[in-house]
Amino acid sequence: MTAEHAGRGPLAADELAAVIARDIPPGSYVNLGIGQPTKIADHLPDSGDGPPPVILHTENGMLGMGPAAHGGDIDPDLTNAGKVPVTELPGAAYFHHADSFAMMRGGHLDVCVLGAYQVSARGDLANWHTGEPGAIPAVGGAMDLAIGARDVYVMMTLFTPEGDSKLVAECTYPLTGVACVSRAYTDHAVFDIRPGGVRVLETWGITLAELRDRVPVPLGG
Amino acid sequence: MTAEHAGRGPLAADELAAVIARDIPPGSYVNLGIGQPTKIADHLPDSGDGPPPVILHTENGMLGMGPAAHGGDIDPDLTNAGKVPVTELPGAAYFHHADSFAMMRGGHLDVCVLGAYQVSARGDLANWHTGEPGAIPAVGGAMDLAIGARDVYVMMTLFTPEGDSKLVAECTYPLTGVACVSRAYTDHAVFDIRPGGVRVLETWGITLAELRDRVPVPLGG
Amino acid sequence: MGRARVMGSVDEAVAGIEDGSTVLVGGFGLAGMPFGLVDGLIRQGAKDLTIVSNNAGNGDVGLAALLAAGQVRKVICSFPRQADSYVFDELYRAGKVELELVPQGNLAERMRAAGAGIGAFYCPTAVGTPLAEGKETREIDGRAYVLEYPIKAEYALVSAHRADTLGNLVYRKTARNFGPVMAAAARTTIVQVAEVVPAGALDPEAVVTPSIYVDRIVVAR
Amino acid sequence: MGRARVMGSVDEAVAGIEDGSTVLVGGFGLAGMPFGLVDGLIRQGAKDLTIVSNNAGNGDVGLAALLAAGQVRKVICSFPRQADSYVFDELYRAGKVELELVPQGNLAERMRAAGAGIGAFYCPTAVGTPLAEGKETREIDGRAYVLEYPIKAEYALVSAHRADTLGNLVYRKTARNFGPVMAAAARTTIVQVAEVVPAGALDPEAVVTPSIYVDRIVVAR
Repeated sequence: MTAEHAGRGPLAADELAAVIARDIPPGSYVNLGIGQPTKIADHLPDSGDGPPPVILHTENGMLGMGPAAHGGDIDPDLTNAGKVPVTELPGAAYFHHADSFAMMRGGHLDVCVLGAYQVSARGDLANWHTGEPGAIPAVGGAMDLAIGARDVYVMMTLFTPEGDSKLVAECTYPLTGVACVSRAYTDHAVFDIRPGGVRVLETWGITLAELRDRVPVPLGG
Repeated sequence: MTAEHAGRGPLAADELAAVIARDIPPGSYVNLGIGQPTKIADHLPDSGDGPPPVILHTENGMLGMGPAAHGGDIDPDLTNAGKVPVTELPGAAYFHHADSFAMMRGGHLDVCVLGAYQVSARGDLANWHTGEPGAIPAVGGAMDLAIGARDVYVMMTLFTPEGDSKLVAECTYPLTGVACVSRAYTDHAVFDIRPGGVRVLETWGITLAELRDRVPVPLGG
Repeated sequence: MGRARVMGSVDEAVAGIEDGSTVLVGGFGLAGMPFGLVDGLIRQGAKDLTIVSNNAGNGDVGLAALLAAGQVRKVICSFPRQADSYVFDELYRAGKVELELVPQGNLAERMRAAGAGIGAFYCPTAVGTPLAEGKETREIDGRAYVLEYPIKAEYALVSAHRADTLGNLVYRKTARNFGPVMAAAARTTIVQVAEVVPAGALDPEAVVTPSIYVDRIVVAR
Repeated sequence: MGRARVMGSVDEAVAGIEDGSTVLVGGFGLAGMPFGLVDGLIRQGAKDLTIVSNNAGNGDVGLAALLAAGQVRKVICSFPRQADSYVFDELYRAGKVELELVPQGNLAERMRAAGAGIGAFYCPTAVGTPLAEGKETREIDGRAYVLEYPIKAEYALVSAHRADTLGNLVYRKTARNFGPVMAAAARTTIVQVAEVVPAGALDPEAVVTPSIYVDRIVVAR
């Protein structure tokens, strides 16, 4: 059963980040992709004096990453994958790039959250390249995360500025990974993507019926 | 030109160890196989207060291995590949087994010294298995060392108790590695093994002419 | 796999190991052998096990006792035959235990591949030897390689020196050996340690096994 | 490669890098970037270089300055396009530098393979994407993989935190990133450090790059 919240607007990015944070099981090892997904860290439950509820991985070689660093806490040797200065939590560990990506590719991360240009009905992900002539491609660790984490969540707006759905029957942008996305979290709805089809778990500012009109993918409720 | 020392007997094991130690270039990274080759460590030049002239690798995860441990220095967590308690020199480093064998197989060791049942004229090595029915085979790290070190030296007696040469045209025992041995150090002679053929560098208790009679391999002088 | 748990007893730590499991057992000879966990596995009684370890037991303790208890169907190891491997020797000669002999570096690298998501790899070790018979080979850049597959496992039993409460591990000297590789290769990793310390008590630069690879921790000898 | 040498100046440290060399350059963004060595390479003047690094230069410094100096024929990297990668962008669009885009995990693992003697490996990353086009694929145990080959190099330029006089290295926080992998993959590894300490001053349990992988050390910023 889809939980519809049609009597309000779509989620702001921070609200969406909070929704994703709520769905990450406590005790998980999580990689938050660069850009929007880094906001999720601000919404994870506070650890108080105990161990952090979720342990963050950053592919440039760290488990136990803490919040962004500010002022005197900034250390140029300690950044996240987006090259933003961060901090270290108790129980952190550093490792080199081959070990870090072995961790990702070996299926040890519970969840990663990535941005996307498009997600297809079977969970294909396109998030690294627009394919436009003249665009300089950059892939970073996206393809490794896409095939490595047990659950790959996508965080994106559902529609392009032109109003086209980014949840599509088939991706038209170059792929990052095949059949890898299990959840698409968008400002208008959360989509659960399984081999049996796509189900809408929750909506904001739109009804399931309206979604079915605007998203070119069969949607279960 | 072969240096002949025919007016004396063959080398004792300790003398042979000293000959090999003499030929290991200063500054080398060296793995000494279990059994007889461990004796070579006793004949490496003394480091005095400086860095060790040769840095010893042990495949169970250490560079900078020191001499055998005795009495109160024995630590069950610190052994060589033969499970003998050893010591640690200043500048040592520990690593896990995959890293240790990556070091070996990646061609980073300058020299390893292994025992052998047989060595062939093209440098094939047989040292892990007699091939006898009922024998329980054990290979350890021998095959990794055989293909990994830049120079693979063999330390063995030249003749079996029955008087057969262990330097042979073709190995009859199961192989450890193909065309991998560059030097065979034996109690009677040192053989340099190159693609162009085998040369005798030095003899003890035997002349080059006598060697040519007893060793079924063309021998250059 | 989520967060590691500190267990109250060895018996709790090894609970649930199913008959027919593949179990990686750390240690090189006695150094790093998880005696407490292996004794727990004997009490637990799981049968038809495939044991992956460097050796096949020494004397009457550890793996030798597990073998004597009739719980082991197959041993995958590099060096079964030792002066005091009489328990294995007898079972093997009686056809009561199967042996897969693997060069030590392949043992380590195949487990590393399992942990790192590698499907298979071309390996220079054992080319041209009986241990490569029947395996796919390929020449790459003028050198011959054998194709080797990962060794995956349901469980790893590992001995480390200290764990923190999150599950980060440090080892002692050459007792590190296979521990870190096995911890990453198994679905469930069970670790015995001399001491559990608070998160933050281990130097993040010196953590060898990050907590993500550890499922259960118990203090044991 | 024998013993590491502590060099008196950056210019001595980078001497002899030949035109046409492949040079691995550490760092992830600015963290771990060996600025001193790259500046030395600019003064040294080697041309037609293939540079392997995660990024393709930031602003006008480091790799960007090397690119601007016209010394680079080809860049192998995962993430060239950044807010301040205008030097690379312009050269690339003008057809003056070639780009091989590699997923970050493949970049790390391919260098790891070079250091570890692996001939090639089947990798789950990039399957079904444009970055796997033209590459050999294989299904293993029901999963698709792409065959990837090692990235070998003549030189690595790495920044570490401290070296001992033998060449053992430790790093700081996420500045570790590609350093250890590159040090093992190159024929000649040149390392800049903040400080050189006596052999024995680094904890052998915490050495990250063992001395065997290091050829030249210089104190530089």
